[in-house]
Amino acid sequence: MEAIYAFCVGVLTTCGFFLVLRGRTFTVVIGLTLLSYAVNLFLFASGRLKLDGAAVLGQSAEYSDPLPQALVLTAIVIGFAMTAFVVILAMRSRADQGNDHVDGQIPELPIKLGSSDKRNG
Amino acid sequence: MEFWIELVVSVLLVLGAIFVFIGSLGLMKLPDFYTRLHGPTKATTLGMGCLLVASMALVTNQQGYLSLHELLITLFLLITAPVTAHMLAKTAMHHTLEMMDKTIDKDLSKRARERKNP
Amino acid sequence: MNLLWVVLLPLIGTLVPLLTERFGRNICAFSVAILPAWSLILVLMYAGGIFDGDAIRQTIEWIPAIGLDLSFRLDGLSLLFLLLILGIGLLVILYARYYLSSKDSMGQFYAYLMLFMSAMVGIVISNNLIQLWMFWELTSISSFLLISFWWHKSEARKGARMALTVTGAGGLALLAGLLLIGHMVDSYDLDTVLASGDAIRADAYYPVALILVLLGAFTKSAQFPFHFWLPHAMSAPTPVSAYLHSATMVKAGIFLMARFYPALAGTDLWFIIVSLTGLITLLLGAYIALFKHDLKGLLAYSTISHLGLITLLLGLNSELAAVAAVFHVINHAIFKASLFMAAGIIDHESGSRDMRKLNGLWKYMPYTATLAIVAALSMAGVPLLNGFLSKEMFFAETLNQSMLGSLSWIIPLLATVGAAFSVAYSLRFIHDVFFNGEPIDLPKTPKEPPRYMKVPVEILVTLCLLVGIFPVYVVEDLLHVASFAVLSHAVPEHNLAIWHGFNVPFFMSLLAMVGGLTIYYNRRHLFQFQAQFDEPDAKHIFEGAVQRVVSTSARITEKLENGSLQRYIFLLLISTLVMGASPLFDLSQNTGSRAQIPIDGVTITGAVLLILSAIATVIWHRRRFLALIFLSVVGLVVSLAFAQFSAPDLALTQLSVEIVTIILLLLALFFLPQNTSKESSNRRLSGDLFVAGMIGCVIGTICYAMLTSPLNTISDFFLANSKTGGGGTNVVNVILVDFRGFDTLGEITVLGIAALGIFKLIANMRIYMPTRDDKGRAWSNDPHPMMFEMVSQSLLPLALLVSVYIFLRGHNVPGGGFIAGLITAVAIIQQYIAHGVQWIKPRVKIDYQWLIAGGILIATATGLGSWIFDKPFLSTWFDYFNLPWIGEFELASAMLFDLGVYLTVVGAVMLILANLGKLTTSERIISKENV
Amino acid sequence: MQHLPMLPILLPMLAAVFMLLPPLSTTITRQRVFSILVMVLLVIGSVFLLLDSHQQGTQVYVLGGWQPPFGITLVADRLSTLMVLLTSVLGLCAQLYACAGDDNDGMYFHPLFMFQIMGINGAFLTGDIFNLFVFFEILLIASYALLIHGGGKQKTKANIHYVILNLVGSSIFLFALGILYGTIGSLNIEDMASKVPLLGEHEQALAKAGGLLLLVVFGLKAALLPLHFWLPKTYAAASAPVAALFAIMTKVGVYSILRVHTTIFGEDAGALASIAIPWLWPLGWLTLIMGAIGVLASPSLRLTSANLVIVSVGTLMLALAMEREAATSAALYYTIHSTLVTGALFLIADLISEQRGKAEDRYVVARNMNHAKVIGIAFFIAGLTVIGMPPLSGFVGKILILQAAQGVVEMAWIWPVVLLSGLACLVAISRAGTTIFWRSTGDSPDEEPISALKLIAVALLLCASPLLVVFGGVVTDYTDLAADQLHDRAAYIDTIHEGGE
Amino acid sequence: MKAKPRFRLLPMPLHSLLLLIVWLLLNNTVAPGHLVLGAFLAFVIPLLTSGMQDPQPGFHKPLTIIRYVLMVLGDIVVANFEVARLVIGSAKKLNPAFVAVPLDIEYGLPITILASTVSLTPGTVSAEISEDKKWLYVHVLNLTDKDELIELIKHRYERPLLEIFQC
Amino acid sequence: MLSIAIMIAAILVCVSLILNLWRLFIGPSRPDRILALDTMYINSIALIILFGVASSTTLYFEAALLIAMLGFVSTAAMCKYILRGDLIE
Ligand code: NA
Ligand code: NA
Repeated sequence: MEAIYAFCVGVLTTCGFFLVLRGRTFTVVIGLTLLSYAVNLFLFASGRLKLDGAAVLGQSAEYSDPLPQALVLTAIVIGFAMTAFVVILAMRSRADQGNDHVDGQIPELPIKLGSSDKRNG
Repeated sequence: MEFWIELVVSVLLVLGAIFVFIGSLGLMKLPDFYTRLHGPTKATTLGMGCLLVASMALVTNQQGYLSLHELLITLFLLITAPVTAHMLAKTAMHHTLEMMDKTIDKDLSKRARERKNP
Repeated sequence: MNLLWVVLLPLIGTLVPLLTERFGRNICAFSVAILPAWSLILVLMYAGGIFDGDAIRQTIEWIPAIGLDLSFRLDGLSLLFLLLILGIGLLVILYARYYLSSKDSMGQFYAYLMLFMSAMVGIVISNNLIQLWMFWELTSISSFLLISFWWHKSEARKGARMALTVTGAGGLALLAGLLLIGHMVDSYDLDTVLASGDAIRADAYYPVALILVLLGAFTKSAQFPFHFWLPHAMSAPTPVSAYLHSATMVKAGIFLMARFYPALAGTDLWFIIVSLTGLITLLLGAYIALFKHDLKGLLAYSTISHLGLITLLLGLNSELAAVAAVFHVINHAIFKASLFMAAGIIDHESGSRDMRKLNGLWKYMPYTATLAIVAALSMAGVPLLNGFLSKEMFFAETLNQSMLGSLSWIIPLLATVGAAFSVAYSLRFIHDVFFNGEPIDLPKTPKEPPRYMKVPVEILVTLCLLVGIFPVYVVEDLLHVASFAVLSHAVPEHNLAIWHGFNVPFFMSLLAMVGGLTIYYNRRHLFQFQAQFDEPDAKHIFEGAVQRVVSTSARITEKLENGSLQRYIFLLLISTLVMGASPLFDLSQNTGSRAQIPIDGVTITGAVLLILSAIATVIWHRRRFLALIFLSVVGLVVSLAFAQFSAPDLALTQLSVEIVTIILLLLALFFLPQNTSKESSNRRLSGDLFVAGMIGCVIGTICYAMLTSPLNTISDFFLANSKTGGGGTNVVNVILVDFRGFDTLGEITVLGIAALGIFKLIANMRIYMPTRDDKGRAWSNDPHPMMFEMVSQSLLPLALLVSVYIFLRGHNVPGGGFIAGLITAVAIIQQYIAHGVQWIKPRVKIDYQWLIAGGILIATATGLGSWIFDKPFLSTWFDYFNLPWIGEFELASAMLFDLGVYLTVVGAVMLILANLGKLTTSERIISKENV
Repeated sequence: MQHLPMLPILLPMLAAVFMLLPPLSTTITRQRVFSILVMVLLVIGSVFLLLDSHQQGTQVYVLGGWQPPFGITLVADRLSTLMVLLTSVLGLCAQLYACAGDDNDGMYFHPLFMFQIMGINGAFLTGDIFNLFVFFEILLIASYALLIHGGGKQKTKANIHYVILNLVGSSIFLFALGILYGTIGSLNIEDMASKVPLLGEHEQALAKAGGLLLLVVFGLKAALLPLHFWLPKTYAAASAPVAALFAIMTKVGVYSILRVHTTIFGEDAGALASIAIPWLWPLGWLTLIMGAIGVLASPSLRLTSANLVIVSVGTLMLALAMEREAATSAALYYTIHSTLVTGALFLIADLISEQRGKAEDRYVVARNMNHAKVIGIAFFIAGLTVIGMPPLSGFVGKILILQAAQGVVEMAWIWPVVLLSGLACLVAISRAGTTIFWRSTGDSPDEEPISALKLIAVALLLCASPLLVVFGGVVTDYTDLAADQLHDRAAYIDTIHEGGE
Repeated sequence: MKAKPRFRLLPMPLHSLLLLIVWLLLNNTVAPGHLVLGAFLAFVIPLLTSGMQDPQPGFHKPLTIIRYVLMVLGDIVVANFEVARLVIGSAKKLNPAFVAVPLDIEYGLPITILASTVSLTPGTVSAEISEDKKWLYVHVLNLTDKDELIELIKHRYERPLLEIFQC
Repeated sequence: MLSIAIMIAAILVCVSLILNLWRLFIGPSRPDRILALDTMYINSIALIILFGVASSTTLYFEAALLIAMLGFVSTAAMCKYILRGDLIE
């Protein structure tokens, strides 16, 4: 089980970082969201995995480590706040710069830009 | 616990699961969106119903008090499923998804799309 | 602490002119003179003691950490320099009063001058290395201000910058050198340093220290190859040139060498560096001086040459030479200052300094001419003038040394050549300016200057004569104590007689005279010869060099800091990869000793869902709506995972946050491109994928290693005390509201701030709103589907009820304020989506901003409540009550805290989403931002 | 008094909250008066806190009464209280400057500003590593919001970079925390410090990864090469008071490295002793050089100031890398000095740019300025200070660091770069000054004269420079003690335990 | 029909009752404490949310309501087996259709309830409601006789709703 | 017997989830994908119920309830997005 769990965390991390490296704000935001999933799972894992061990007194035979859960809760909330901010910031930069590239202008590229982009970007 | 309770619970569980499965199966194999729409919106309601009743029975039997709160989930599903279906149907018509050729009165969907009378 | 006053008085004097300027030039000049005069008197009061051969020392502790004390030492050398600095300083003050025009801000000028004066005084009476360096740098700064006094002239700015840069660089070298020395002798006290010369010379770092210190000295004293800044400093007002660039500042380097003579001199290295540098400077300066058409230019280069001479003397490692050096310091200061002043008068009265135009001024200003000629002759080293005496000693010393072995004769030879040239340019100064026909189109007809403008020159020239004729009575004692201070032991026998008989030095002088005359007579050929090579303009070279440095660094910065976020993130990830991976090589095997959980089908299914959806999100990231759908699948699975691994609270939170996030992203996506085309080259994609993948591997490995290794944490405490100490059975919740309530307080603060920031962002946003979807379809004509409206509004009460339920139970079973808050928020947002803003507006009259503030306030107040009971912040309270018929129930301060959380969450989420929604409506926020 | 350590966090927080509620939320004037009042109180409080911890020894505040390592503790030792005081002073000046009108260019300036202060102070005071993360997020989110204050393309663009980079940074922070908790099993810095030496081999490797990842995070905050590229444009884009306040932000990163890597991974952390040092040497060195190059390259005073921040970071990193009391003490002194002066420079740059029309603060010929003399003097003082010329504070810091390096093997590396960077600053600043103040088109200024408040703010910041020299003895004594306290890990652990009991 | 709520304090009595029941369900108890709390919430929440409710025709004939609910539940069960059969069977045999059902009831809530019922019961999904609320468009999974279906909907579901809402 | 029933049920639900995912992948239309997602929400409720039954705990009831409540909102929101682009107007 641990192996699968770790593997999933790895995949999420990879996907997250890959998207964060892209050039469009919204994609980066999606990447950050994926990344925060990875982070939360990872942080949660620091208390190790346990089945049927909810840290509610009297509800389980033995309890999982409650502290990482509390930390992850905090992390989730903060992560949400940050995502919210960066999304709106992305909109703002689209509004100010006229495109949604992280650098404020679409760099000259070998590949032609898509039609959708000419219209909306 | 008594055998018959376990029996009932088991049957309900399997039955519910089967319905849930059929819903997803319908979503999988039915030919066009409109027909697919029927699967989940319906099968799920009963499927979930069975599962929840099973759970109720079991909890009641184990905890010793009458546990009915699973009904709430069913209630929510009953209230929301039709709206979901309705909204999805609207989107489908908005995108004018093609439907099975043998569908009767296809063009009604065009009227419906504009929310006009037939 | 009188020595302190010697520095302090001029320093205070800096303020005087600024205050007295308005009372007219005379009063201003006079008031300025008072303080330095006073401090001069103080010095003279000490002089007696000094002549008796003792040195006064006074120390106040200041910053022991860097070995910096206010520490003063007044000995012969200091005395000599003090007399020069303060004495000539006073003359310059008087001179400047007439020199400065009414346009110039006299107050400013005098202020800078006084600042410089105090800095110089500070240098010469410092008894602490750091303090000495401090004043040293102060002279660089004040000279910068003085040179750039006419800052509207480009050459003044450039000259000042050049001087500052060169001397500043030298200052840094000096600092390094002094620190090294201080480290060697483990003290920054000058006495200690001078006392331990042998130790220093023996130290391994001696060469480094020596070179660094000499760099400081040479830059300041314009020694080759650092001489180039001095001529450009001539764009300063002439009083400045007279004071800084002949009498005092350029002597600071000389002073430094003299000061450290006991500690640093006496080695071959010292000889090689110092004497050769001096020699080259001497020749170069003398040679170039001859060709300068600008009066001040000529004087500047002659100054360079004479400084070279003094340096050479100091380099000869003979005590008599040192004495000669000191002597020449005095003489040069006197005649060069007077010459500069004379030049200034000429400039002032004739409006030009070009010797090709200035001719035959004898007729116009005979008196000034006489003074200037006397001074010039002294510069040439003519007998009966002070210049002659030190020149003689100099020649004698060049003969005494035998450093270069069989080649030692070169030095006297070259010395003579140099002397010849100085005779030549002195002659030129005299003849070209005062005789040699009629002046050529001068701006104004020359005349004698105002009476008092001549006084300083008169005084100095008189000194030239007095010293020249009665050396023994005038300077003997001073020279003796000064030399004593330099050598720090008995001064060798020397004779300041005017006439030593027909000896080699005398013939050398004679030779120099004759040579000088011949050179000047045949100057035409020389000028032609010189005309072949255009002499390099240091200003252009220097400015060019600076420009090159600047442009190069600009290029480097642009190359690296190219403003591409992707690059910056890439670097960040690389660093992460390196830092995260490097320790893993020490990891013998990944699997720890902890027992693992067997795999089951459900988990595998979940994993498959998770991985496939994550990958799908990546694959379709350019089709954004699709990516969003897959993203929500990932979120769903993650929360299921939390549920499976015994974290119900996490599952609930993740779920609700998930939904809110999706709604948020949908709201935003409307304003952004729906799809974008491929923008990154495959090379880049694969590169990014590689790095991301590597980090994924590292994180995964660490995660696995962590999961499989046993751990005992502090958590048992929480499990043990949750009920008894926190009054709740849901340990996670108790941690959130009690054990680590402070985190939660911070967390909701973050949420609140984010909401405010987002509000700030949304305010006045003008953004493109698509009128058709990405396939070009017009939008549906049904903004608010009726069924959805109906169901939404009937679900609202239910949703609120559920959130109350979730809220109340949180302390003992999964739930709590945060989740409840999100449920409420979603329920309200659902109304917005279903009914639209116009419908909501009259129905919901809550100011979400107040909700946020109120929430945080309640939570904080709960924490503060514990102060009443003299408990630390956030100490919680709870108790069980038993009401008849209703039964037992619990009340806990944690619930109030949780209420704060609830309100903040509702407020924040609503402030964000509602205003984001309003963006497309008439209700959009308009603030004065960017207006 | 026992609650004093809470003050630097609670006071700004409550102030912010109250400014979101009527009656304060309604008018800017009320907010101005109120917030200045609060900042003054904060400065006074910080002074008291500093004196307390200086005289009565480290103050440990046990939140919720839950003993360490279980609960969260605030640790007010010499170092943290010093940083808090520094923040308050800088904050007050920035606040004053803003109140002259910049605060009105957008919404919520004062609440956000207060939250920012709260976050910074919290980061300095907390003794719990996860709580440190929380306060990092507070100060970050506040800075995101403040950065766009005033609006405009440049700000948005800079903010995008700043925010995204820091979000990635926060993720890495959490990864690191996960690793550390997953191996050490505790969050209280002191407790972690005492447990680190006892780790098994398997855990050691992991914990090391955690520690190094933290270095990346703090390096990003501190703008350590190669993670510094975001800084210049970001700081240059920020509105003046914000930029001035940001001068302390990089120091938060430096502080965290100091705290975490001298306490948890300090000299006596067994196998994990000083894991960061091998990296700090070259990186700090290169940072200093890059900063100097940046200073030379900068076309405007704002950018120069921003690059000066990087120079200071590089210098500090070198000092940290030396890992000895003398160096740390030097670093602390240098921190005070550089923070205040760079803050002042950002304000001066703003004064200049609002006077010179289109030319703004760029090094080009432009029309004359109102108050050219006053601004000129201010610039002169600030310039000398950053160059490190006596008699202003720069030279003391420089000498302290040079002396600290004496006897260290790397001296041959440190001395040249420290001295040459000084020379680079000299060249750049002198060019800047002569161009801005002495090369003018001669046109007379048309802007209305500068408000006194702004000048006062700048003056306040600048008088720190001479004061730091005049009272250099006192200050260096304090920093020495603070450094000793920091390096004496055993004592730290004990105090927390006592604080606990 | 802008029927003002009949009681100011208890704007939505039925809702309140429902809320009380739901509360007890949620907490799985009829303990007096929860009865009180539930009653309190059932009283407060409607007060808070009454503003968020468009006025709707009131309910009548409680017995009819109950009968209707039970009938629908029954039909749902049947519907599911029906659909299950169709889904499992081959898609060839399906003959889907769009049907427009004329409506006699007016007002949002009743129509919504009808549409939902239709969606929940055999083989049909309410796809759309005409703008004038006179027509309900239904997609049928497997249509046998169009008029029969319309008749079914109108008699079996619409009439009782008409009774309940008396419109 | 119960455990076997649970196992069968679990398998069925898991398979359903996979089927949903498949539909999510092949689409073809956006409504199809949204429908698949919605079904996924409901199936995961089923999964959670089974989970509760298997580990005989009621701790996960709220999770199920939440999915039922919120899943609906997100589905509706997505539909609204496709219909009008603008969620709140
Ligand atoms: Na909207
Ligand atoms: Na139906």
